[in-house]
Amino acid sequence: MRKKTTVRAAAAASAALLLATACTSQRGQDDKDAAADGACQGQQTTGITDKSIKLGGIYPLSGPASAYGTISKGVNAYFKHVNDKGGIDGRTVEFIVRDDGYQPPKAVEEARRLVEQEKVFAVFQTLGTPSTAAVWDYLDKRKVPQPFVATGASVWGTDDKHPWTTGWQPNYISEARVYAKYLKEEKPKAKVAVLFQNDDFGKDLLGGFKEAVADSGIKVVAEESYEVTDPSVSAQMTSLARSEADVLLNITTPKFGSQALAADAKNTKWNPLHIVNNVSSSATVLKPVGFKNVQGVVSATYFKDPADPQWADDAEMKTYRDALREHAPGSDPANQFNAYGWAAASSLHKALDAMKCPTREGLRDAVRNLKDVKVDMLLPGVTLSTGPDDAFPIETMQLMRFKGERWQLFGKPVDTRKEFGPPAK
Amino acid sequence: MTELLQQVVEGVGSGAVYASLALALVLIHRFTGIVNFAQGELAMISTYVAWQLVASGMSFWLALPVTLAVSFAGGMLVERIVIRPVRNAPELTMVIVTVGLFIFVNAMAGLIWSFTVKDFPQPFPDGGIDLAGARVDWSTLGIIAVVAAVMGLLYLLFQHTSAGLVMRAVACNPASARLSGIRVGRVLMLGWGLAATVGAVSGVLVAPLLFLEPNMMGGVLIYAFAAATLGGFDSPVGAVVGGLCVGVAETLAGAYVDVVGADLKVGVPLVIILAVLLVRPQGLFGRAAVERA
Amino acid sequence: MTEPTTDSAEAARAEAEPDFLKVAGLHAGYGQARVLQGLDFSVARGEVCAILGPNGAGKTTTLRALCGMVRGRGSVTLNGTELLGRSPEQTARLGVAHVPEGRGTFNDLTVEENLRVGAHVRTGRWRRGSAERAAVAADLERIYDYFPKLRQRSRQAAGSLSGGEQQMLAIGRALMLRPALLLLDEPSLGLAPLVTRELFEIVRAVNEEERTTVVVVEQNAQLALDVAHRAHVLEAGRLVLSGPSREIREDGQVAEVYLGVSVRSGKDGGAP
Amino acid sequence: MSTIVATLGTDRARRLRAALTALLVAAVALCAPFYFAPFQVFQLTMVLLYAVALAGLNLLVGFGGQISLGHGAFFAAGAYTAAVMLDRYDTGHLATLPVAAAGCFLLGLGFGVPALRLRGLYLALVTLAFAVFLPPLLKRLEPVTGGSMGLTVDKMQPPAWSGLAEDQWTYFVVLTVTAVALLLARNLLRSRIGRALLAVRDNESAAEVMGVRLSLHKTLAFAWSALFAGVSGCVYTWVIGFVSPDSFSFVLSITLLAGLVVGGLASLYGPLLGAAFVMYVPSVAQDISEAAPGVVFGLLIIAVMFVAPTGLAGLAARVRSAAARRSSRTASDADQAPEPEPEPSAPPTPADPAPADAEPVGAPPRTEKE
Repeated sequence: MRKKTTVRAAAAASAALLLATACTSQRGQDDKDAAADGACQGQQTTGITDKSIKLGGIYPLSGPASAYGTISKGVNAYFKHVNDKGGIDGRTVEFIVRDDGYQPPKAVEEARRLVEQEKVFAVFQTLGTPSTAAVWDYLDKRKVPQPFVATGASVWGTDDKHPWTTGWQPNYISEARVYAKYLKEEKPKAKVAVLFQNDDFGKDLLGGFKEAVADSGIKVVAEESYEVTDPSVSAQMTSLARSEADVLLNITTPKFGSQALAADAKNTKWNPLHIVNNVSSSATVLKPVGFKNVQGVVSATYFKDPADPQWADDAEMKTYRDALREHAPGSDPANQFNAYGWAAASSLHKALDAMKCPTREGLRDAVRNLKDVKVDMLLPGVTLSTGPDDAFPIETMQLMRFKGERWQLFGKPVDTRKEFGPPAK
Repeated sequence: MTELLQQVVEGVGSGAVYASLALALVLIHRFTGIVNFAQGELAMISTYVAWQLVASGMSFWLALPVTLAVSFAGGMLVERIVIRPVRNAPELTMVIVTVGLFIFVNAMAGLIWSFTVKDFPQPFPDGGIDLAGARVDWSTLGIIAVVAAVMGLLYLLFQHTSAGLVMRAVACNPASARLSGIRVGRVLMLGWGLAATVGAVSGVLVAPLLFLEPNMMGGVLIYAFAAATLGGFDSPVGAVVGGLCVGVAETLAGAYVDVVGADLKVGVPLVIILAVLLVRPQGLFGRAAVERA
Repeated sequence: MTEPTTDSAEAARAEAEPDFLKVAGLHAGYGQARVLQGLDFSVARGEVCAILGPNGAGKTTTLRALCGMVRGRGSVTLNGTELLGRSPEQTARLGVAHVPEGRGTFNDLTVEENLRVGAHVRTGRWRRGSAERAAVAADLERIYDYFPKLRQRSRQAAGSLSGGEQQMLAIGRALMLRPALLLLDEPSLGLAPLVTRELFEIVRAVNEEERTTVVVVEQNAQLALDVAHRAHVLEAGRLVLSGPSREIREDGQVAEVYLGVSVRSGKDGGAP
Repeated sequence: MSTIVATLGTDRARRLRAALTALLVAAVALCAPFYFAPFQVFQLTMVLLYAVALAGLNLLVGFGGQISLGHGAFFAAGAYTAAVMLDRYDTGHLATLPVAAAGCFLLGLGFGVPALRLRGLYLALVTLAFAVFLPPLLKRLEPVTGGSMGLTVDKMQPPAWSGLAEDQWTYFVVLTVTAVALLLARNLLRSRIGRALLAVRDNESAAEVMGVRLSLHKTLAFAWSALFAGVSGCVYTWVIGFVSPDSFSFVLSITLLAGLVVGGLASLYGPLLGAAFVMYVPSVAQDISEAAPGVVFGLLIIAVMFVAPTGLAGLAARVRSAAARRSSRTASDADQAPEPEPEPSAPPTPADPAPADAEPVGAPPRTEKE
């Protein structure tokens, strides 16, 4: 009697399950994607018409990395803003955001949902190295563009097996090189202590830095890592202080960035030159520490920090703030991640404009053929450039030093490709 | 030697942080026999309440009691609304309900206050004192003092008041407590309120060090689990001692044992706990398991 | 009504209250299983009443229904107040003290703390005035007089006591409530015969001195009948026999229905 | 009881019906990949593979009464075993399965030894600590595991003769693995080990007195459970083709346990329901609230536990017994006589044996309160 109930219930369960799956969407057995004709003959036009273009993005809206989820708001605000002004080349943008909770298997699922069910033209952004790495094989196989992923791992540029995927922000190795160059000029005999996040981001940056200072008088004398799940980095900071290094390279994400800055400020016996990486350089990270405690901290950047008062009267910044207030009312315009999303979306806009064919292939080629393209919200002097052998859109950064209540840019924008050549594969 | 001492101080500092949350965990466990996964998140939301009050112009020392009162009421409300309906369900069901609560509260905080790091006023003075060459921050001392005070107050409450006696009776044997005329439902609400208050103290203490954001307590929670497990999950004293042990051990191992290093130091509490539990399955301070007849 | 009645004049009055506890048409069960199929009996004030019967007959369920641990239908009145539909904490506040099967002591608390918990209802009500504190202290002394062993162990954790001592403690805690009605569920369970006899002597003494009404469920019929004034025999959720203890003891039916079964049920965990 | 037997029909008829249901389930499962879109087939595949892990966890938690918050770690071990074998040694996909299974079995055996001494909560927290510890360990072992960048490996490809698409082929392979795993779980429970486990869960000391070799069975339970999680992880690598330490954070372990409890502990098909919950509900949550999917997801977990404290699998039985109780109450309210109570006088559908099927009658221990 038990057994029968079990079997029956199991049957009912699986039936319900299948039904649920069936109901979540239309069947969509036909998997033939639309193709273009004319000069662009045979190319894929899925998700794009003369009037509209459908894009998808995968962000962690839930889970431990949800702080980055707000990038999607910046992107969305940009596209809505553009739609209000007539769209991209007359096409209204529909931007579909999916949540992967920073879990790679979920990212795969959502990517497939976007491509196969929503039939998007391109998966505009995936956030984080793990999620991006989990889906790029699939997107490559399906020949779906994955432009401007929201992670700075160098592999997006060095890899040559995935022509459909490109990075956007300066890769971490390039950023490390900027700091290395600065130190070589300012403190050629520096002893450097490094605090880094134990993942691709931290390792890429640290590795890039070590490589860049390999033949100089600069030595890395101490390195401590932390996990994103750690509550605090204070123990690591105590260990680093023992090294009595002249320079502290702070490779962290925002919360840990604040903690490290505060720990450095608190320790009056050890006063190294504090270099904080770009991810943690926002005024929103420095403010909780207290501006008086972060004077003289050095960083490098490539886009305008909306929390920085020096851009308050900037026209692009004003447009951004107004648009964000209008289209993403719950979101804080001063959050750098919103601005990041805005700038990335604006970059995609340029790439879409540059398409020779309104096709996926067209976008792929356009993304890989950008010549000094000026983009809203990027620093003056920072442009997008790619080519057949250059898959790194932004490679220019400018150093800045914190003074008073704002960052002060100094020196010239550093074009890392010109200075150091492309990152090694 | 001084360096070693400095690392020990560092470990004691983080240990005190773990201990403060472990205290709240232990309270809930004593009353309901479950592990409350949402404990850290409740503490986090209490801290946001305090932050909101301070941000709206209230002085910290006024905001603190208000926050504690709100947390107490909130804890009681959580018991009444979220836990009471599943009180007669299997224990695991209750545990999973607290997991649901964890996810809910975390997302809620993100929705209301965003994930941007907030600065939280430091109630203790800047600076510190020199202790045999090692520098001890006032904040570290402050946390230890407050945790010790909370522990002492809890001890007084449980051992020397009739309310505490009733609470212990309920924790020990709810069925018999009811037969003695104790309104168990109310006592459990009180217990949750109390734990939420202790959690709020914990959140307010650690927020200036960890910086306030919705995931602030997530990492602490794991270590607080470790602390409570080490201490025996029944004993507030055990929670505090467990917290300090975990804090010192992981800091020293991370700093001085090369194989461990900073990345694997999270394994140190695991090893300690395993070692302790294999010798004393009830933890350092736990009572030997008494089968409930 | 929670006042104990100590002098014999009161006792005489109590004899005139044959329906102090009145159970009428009591049905109760667990989920779909109906255990009690309509019970009717009364207990007079100051009386010791034994409920006997084979395993699974519904003895424990009867006590649980009286104190509110299981839901019952029908009517149970104590001195005219309806008990059904109340929770255990409410019936306790009405003066029903239940010593559950397996004793239910607070094992992590000391002996004295256990007893103090028993007085909780009263201290709670009067906000711990000094008079009440004195009364609780007096009651503690009274309990210790009944159970001198508990006095010796007053600082010890209840969990460390022997089974017999725990049972004494459980009864002592119940008495701290100054109950109008004391319900004892299988007090002899797992105890040595000598200890059991001692326990029942104390129950008898309590009943005689305090005139507390007692309902006791017991496997050991001989023992229970020695103490009880009246007894009821349950079988399959129904009363099959009621009467004064002496009559029941001399009735051959008991030995047949009950004692015979108790031998078997001692071992096999009690499938009916 | 005689009425129950009568309504249920003869043993043969019952067996026939069971066989028919099984056949139907099999038919539905086999036809699904041809009916649904590839994306949905992929989702079903994921449900099936999570179900394997949950079935393993069920052995331990549901039937063994031990709580593990570290099964994500065994899942990860299985996944990495497969990924490393595919990446470094280029073995076939199928070859990774026995290795992952055996490896996790041994790992579980090793973990089962301390598990012997730890009860309930303590075991749960030690296993949780293990789950927290694993990702940094995987990062440390960079030469083998690829460090924090993880490993990308080939997905399973359908052989030419099958004529199936990649998703369909993967689905069938996973379906086979899952079916075998679930049958194995069922048979395990009916074997000596299973009976011993249940005895241990219900009363450890009694079981020991009765000669159950406690330590052996508890260790074995842990090992089997780890094996299932490892198999599930291995299959995960086949389907996703990518492993990284961050894929297996302790959140995975907690998700697995939550899925199991939501699906239904100690139920044979609870793991399937739980897996479906874990797979589908987060996206449903996002559809309900774009701004904060976590708020909805958290509420949904709580809501399910309120409605079905014993899990979704127990929901049907609960609803039925509640209905039966209601009808029996009305029946007996009318019946004041102390005569034997009749069976519920008018069940809505007289042929429906539902009330008889409901738990309390079939579970003698609950009726024997005396």
